[in-house]
Amino acid sequence: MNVASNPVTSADTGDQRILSYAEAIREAMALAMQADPTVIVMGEDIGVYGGAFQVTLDLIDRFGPDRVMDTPISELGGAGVAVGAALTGLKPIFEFQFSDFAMLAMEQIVNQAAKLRYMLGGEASVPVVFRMPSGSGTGAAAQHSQSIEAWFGHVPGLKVLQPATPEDAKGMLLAALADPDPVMIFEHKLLYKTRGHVPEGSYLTPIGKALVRRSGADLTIVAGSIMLHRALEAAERLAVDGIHAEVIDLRSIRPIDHDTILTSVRKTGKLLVVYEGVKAYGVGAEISAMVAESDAFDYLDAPILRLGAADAPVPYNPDLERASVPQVDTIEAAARRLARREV
Amino acid sequence: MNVASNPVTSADTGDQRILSYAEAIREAMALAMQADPTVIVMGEDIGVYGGAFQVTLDLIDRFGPDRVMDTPISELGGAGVAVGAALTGLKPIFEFQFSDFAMLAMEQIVNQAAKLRYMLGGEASVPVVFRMPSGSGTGAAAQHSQSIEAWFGHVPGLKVLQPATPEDAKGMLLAALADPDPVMIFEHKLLYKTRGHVPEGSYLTPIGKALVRRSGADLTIVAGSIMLHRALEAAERLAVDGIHAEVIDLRSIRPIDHDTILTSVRKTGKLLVVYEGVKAYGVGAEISAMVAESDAFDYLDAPILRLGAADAPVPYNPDLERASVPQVDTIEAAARRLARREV
Amino acid sequence: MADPTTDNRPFAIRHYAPAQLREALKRMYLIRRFEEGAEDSYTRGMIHGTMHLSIGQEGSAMASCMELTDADKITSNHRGHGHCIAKGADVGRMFAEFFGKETGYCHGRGGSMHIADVKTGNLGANGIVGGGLPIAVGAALAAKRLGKSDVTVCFFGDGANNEGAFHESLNIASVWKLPVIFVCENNGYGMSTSTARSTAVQHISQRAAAYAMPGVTVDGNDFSAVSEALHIAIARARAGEGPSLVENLTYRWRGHSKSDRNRYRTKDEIESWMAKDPIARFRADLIAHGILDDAAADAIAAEAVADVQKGIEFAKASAAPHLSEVTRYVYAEA
Amino acid sequence: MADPTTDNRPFAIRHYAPAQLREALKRMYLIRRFEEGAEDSYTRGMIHGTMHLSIGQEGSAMASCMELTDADKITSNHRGHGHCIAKGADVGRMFAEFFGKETGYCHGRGGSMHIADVKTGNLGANGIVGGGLPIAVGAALAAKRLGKSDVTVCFFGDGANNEGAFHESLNIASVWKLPVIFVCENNGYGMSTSTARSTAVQHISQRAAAYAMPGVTVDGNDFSAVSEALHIAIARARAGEGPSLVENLTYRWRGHSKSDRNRYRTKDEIESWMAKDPIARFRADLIAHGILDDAAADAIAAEAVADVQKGIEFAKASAAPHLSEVTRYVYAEA
Ligand SMILES: Cc1ncc(C[n+]2csc(CCOP(=O)(O)OP(=O)(O)O)c2C)c(N)n1
Ligand SMILES: Cc1ncc(C[n+]2csc(CCOP(=O)(O)OP(=O)(O)O)c2C)c(N)n1
Ligand SMILES: [Mg+2]
Ligand SMILES: [Mg+2]
Repeated sequence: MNVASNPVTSADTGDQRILSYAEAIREAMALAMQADPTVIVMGEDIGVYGGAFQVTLDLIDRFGPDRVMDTPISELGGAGVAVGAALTGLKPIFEFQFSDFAMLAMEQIVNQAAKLRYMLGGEASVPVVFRMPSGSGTGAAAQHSQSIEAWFGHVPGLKVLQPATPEDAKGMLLAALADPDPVMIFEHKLLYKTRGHVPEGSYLTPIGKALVRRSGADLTIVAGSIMLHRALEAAERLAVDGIHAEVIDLRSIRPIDHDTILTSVRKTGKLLVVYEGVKAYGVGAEISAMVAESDAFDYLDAPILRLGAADAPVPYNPDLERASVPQVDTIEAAARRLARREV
Repeated sequence: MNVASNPVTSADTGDQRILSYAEAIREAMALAMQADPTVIVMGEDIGVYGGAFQVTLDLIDRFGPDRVMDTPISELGGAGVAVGAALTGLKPIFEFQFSDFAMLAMEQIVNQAAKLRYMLGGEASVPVVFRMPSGSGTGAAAQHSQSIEAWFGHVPGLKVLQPATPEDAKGMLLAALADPDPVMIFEHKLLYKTRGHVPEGSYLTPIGKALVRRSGADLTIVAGSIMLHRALEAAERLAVDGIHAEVIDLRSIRPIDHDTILTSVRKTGKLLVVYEGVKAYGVGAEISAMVAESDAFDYLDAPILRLGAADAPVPYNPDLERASVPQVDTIEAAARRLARREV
Repeated sequence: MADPTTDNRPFAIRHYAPAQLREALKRMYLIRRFEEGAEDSYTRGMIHGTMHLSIGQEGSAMASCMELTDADKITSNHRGHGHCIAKGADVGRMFAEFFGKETGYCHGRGGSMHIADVKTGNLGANGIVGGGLPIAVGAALAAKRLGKSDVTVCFFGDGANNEGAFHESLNIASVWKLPVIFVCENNGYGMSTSTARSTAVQHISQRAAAYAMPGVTVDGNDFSAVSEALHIAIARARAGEGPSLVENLTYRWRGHSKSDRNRYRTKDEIESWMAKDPIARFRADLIAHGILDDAAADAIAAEAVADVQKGIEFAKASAAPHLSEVTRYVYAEA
Repeated sequence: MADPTTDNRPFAIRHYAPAQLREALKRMYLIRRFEEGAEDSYTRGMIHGTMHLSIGQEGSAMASCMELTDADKITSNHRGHGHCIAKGADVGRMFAEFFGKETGYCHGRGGSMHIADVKTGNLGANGIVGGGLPIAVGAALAAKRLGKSDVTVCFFGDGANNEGAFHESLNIASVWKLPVIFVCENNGYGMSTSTARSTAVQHISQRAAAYAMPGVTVDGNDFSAVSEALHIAIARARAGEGPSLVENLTYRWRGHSKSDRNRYRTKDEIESWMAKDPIARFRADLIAHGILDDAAADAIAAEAVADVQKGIEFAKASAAPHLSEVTRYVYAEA
């Protein structure tokens, strides 16, 4: 695979259309709503307010309040309404204002949406999309900064995605809408304003496919969402010292793209997994365990390293907050130790 | 460590006092309530009904309805009341009728109980105990059979335990009550009627300590709760063929006892983790990853195997249900392959 | 339909055609015999897990479904066999489900607690108390957005009325004026906990005012009273005027589930309610109003017995799912 | 306390000693000046994250806390600065918290959204809408079980009243007759969503009937009206008669949070409410009833300015947490 073919950022030049991550998501919603009258958007303050992160800005003007519905502050009820509507002919895109608030709706997401097809023996389908603004770095402290995607990776019946670029943010949302099963998309709040090339029109980013964003032979770094960008920056720095990291954009937490990861690890013999959630029982645990139980185990030249969040709620103080999740420096240092087998 | 010192079952002889797992838990509650007037028990139908699994049977007669409180069917409210009471001087033991229903209370468990001490900078304490009847095997299908303990392993601020024996069931509950922080205890429904030696009086099973239940040099099996018993039975069968498995009772999901597990893996060079939750992103992922990133990595002679539940909700049909989680046969087969390095 | 101003007969007798009433009686017998058959099969070890029988509550289930077509939806709860049959399900496929067979409504994956029949509009029982409420509101939203006049009837128990899901669902349905009818089957207990101990108000219907919707309490064992309450609520929903809450007072004769020891209620109480059997009452009403005679009623009752017998045979003869298909139906097949 | 039957003055004037009333005015100024100071510090980059200012709602916070001792508890919400100061917190430690300092009430871990002062009975603001309601009920349960006469005042917004937690909490509190007062600060909006669009009833207090508790709606900018409503509710709670719901109608002058563009309301509306400033009104009332004169009121206002200035200095001079202590306070220290 080729680095150039998988850019994460684009210059504002020529034929390349540059949008922000938030704009790309909005464009996906608008395209889907134009093409399919059963698509509706629901959530708290997604109408005139435009959503807490302005992602749904102007959709209400374009599609009206019958299709862009402000819900009361009722996450369990709202998500359940989306589930029921999906079960009976609509395709709701449900925005949790912050992914943290999905904790109020675990019942409907996990006991209902994820299981209904199975419990009904395949006789029903729940094509709902949950949008999950996620992550730390905004000074919003412990209840507004979590990265809980690993929980949903543990739930059969769900698909769980994590776009790192505007292009993927759009393509994944369209793919999620095309999917007959419930899909959760973890969007990183700090990425909403990041910009990049976004193709025109409708296209689907394949669900369950990771992507080699940078190739290298010395070690493999698997990272998704904002951690991809930090990992790429760390890889850039390492390259100066002749350490060549292969950086894989995880993209899909459920299902995981075993092949892309294992192929890389067989080549490099070293694996570092970087994720923003709490380290213990996080996304990286599954990636590590998946590799450790595979035939790629025999290619491993070093322990599998994980970098995740500190074992604490996200703190308010900005320096503590920064220290609590992986940053370019810590990724660089870990990768360096791993490359030199100092672990 | 010695096998004989860590028995999981006991004959009904002599000075050994034999209780069921449910009786042991009840005894712990009664002892705590006698010793400490601030201990209360709350939950749905835990009064005259005695709890869905009869664990709280007769407590209401002994301690009255002011201390053994039937809640309305309001998991979020009920759990939150327990949190608030714990914050202000009581020590509530809150029973979720099935651990599945805790999904309705994730907000109070994860956003409040687990984080309050931290968010308040150490100025508050939430000594609440959540009892979580858990697991499959009862024909109760997808919404009454889950094993979601891995989720809580991902949450700093919580402690998460999993007793496999009546002795531990009592000792862990007493330890949880003595702990100033929130503790969740995952009790397996199929274990409630299992019997074993239970010491008299009050004693604390240390939180965060795994236990070698059987020693062996050929491979390490880490398993908790009911899977411990299946693993021990598998080990028994393997021993007939000269394969000696060391079987570790995990006991504590958060914190994990790194030392006991790593010491064993350094000795055996092979690790199989067995758990009832869905395989992906489950408890075994963390154990595997923890070993793979440690110095024990260099002692590994084979991939780290995991046996967890099938990637499906728990099915109703009893044969499917059995097939969906690890059984003695599947554990035996996996251990055999691992011991022979056929993986 | 007769003129209600001059016709003094009960609503149901006036309002429904004799054939419909006879069919309703048939289905009420079918529910009773089905559940007795399930109980018996459970005792014989042909059903595993647990079950929540609605014996004694058949009037509420059947009368609530009188005016629903297959396009109308219901959501049901753990005590859902009656709703399923009332909505039109086949008892053979229900038994097959209870026996864990591939021919069952849920292909053996769901069992009693998830019994559903999507084709007749039953979106499913639910193992989670209150789980069906927001789903019902969602179904009503879909009907409204898709420009259909379908309604959704949402069944739940008195215990469920203390779940947050109840509150959020009724509020959303009211604010958005959705065509959903909330039917609370108040049988006096949520498991062992009486409504007096669990619920701050005496009647669940008193809570309707908190959602600015009509709320009414009726004798849930009085077929006519229930069908009339539903008739009004459904008409309101179809007219786009929004949701209603109907509370049917009834009683379950059996324990909460297979493991109940009935420590929380008296034998006297149970017997007093058994004397108010909704099936016997409906049958007597039909006979009194000349809809059928004793012999015809017996024939209907016998049909139900035969249907149940046939259903059990069908279920027994059906194949179980393949063990290799544990993960089938988790996701859509490609 | 004067005899209410002969004394025509407003409740608060009759009921509280002049010193208490002056202290209340002081604290209301303190809230206003504190929030303005926080706003200013935010603009200067000394506070990060977001903040929810209660400017315009000071009357509700202060009047609701008039009869509470440090042993009584409050739970607060995201718009919680006013509650914290009204309950007796020190603005220096609050600023220190907002600046992320180790001397802050939460040692820099919590920030605005989790501001708390356990010593004065404030169990904390809450980032989760509705998160504090069950906790308040739990605190009331603890007081009752421990045989104390302490009450808990639970602050929340109109938006929170549509959360399931509201329903479950009010029901449990009522069934168990717990000493808790639910104070809904209805400022007309949950973020951008008006109560008319979110809530099926006009007044949140109408929902009290669904929990068989008294419910009352008062002008939340009328200090006396609020304190009287709370006086009644607290007396009821202390007497063991159970919970009450009090709805204070008020308005937030600022946007919902730092990122609000006010697209959902008009300038006129905002200005009409600014004309109803609860502080100016209370001050005028105190002067009218001879509790103080203009000069004394100005002196009080100046004190508040000075306190805020001193608070900011204290916070600035305080040390930040050590980076190595990210995981400190997660668990109790051994
Ligand atoms: C969320 C949740 N909590 C608790 C239970 C356990 N449970 C199953 S049915 C039931 C009682 C429900 O009472 P009610 O709603 O009145 O229905 P009924 O059984 O009386 O028909 C309980 C507590 C559950 N299944 N789901
Ligand atoms: C569970 C949850 N849902 C949504 C939010 C986002 N949010 C924070 S405050 C708020 C509005 C709350 O409105 P209200 O309760 O009326 O309080 P107000 O802000 O008006 O004081 C919202 C939607 C949240 N913090 N928690
Ligand atoms: Mg009931
Ligand atoms: Mg508000």
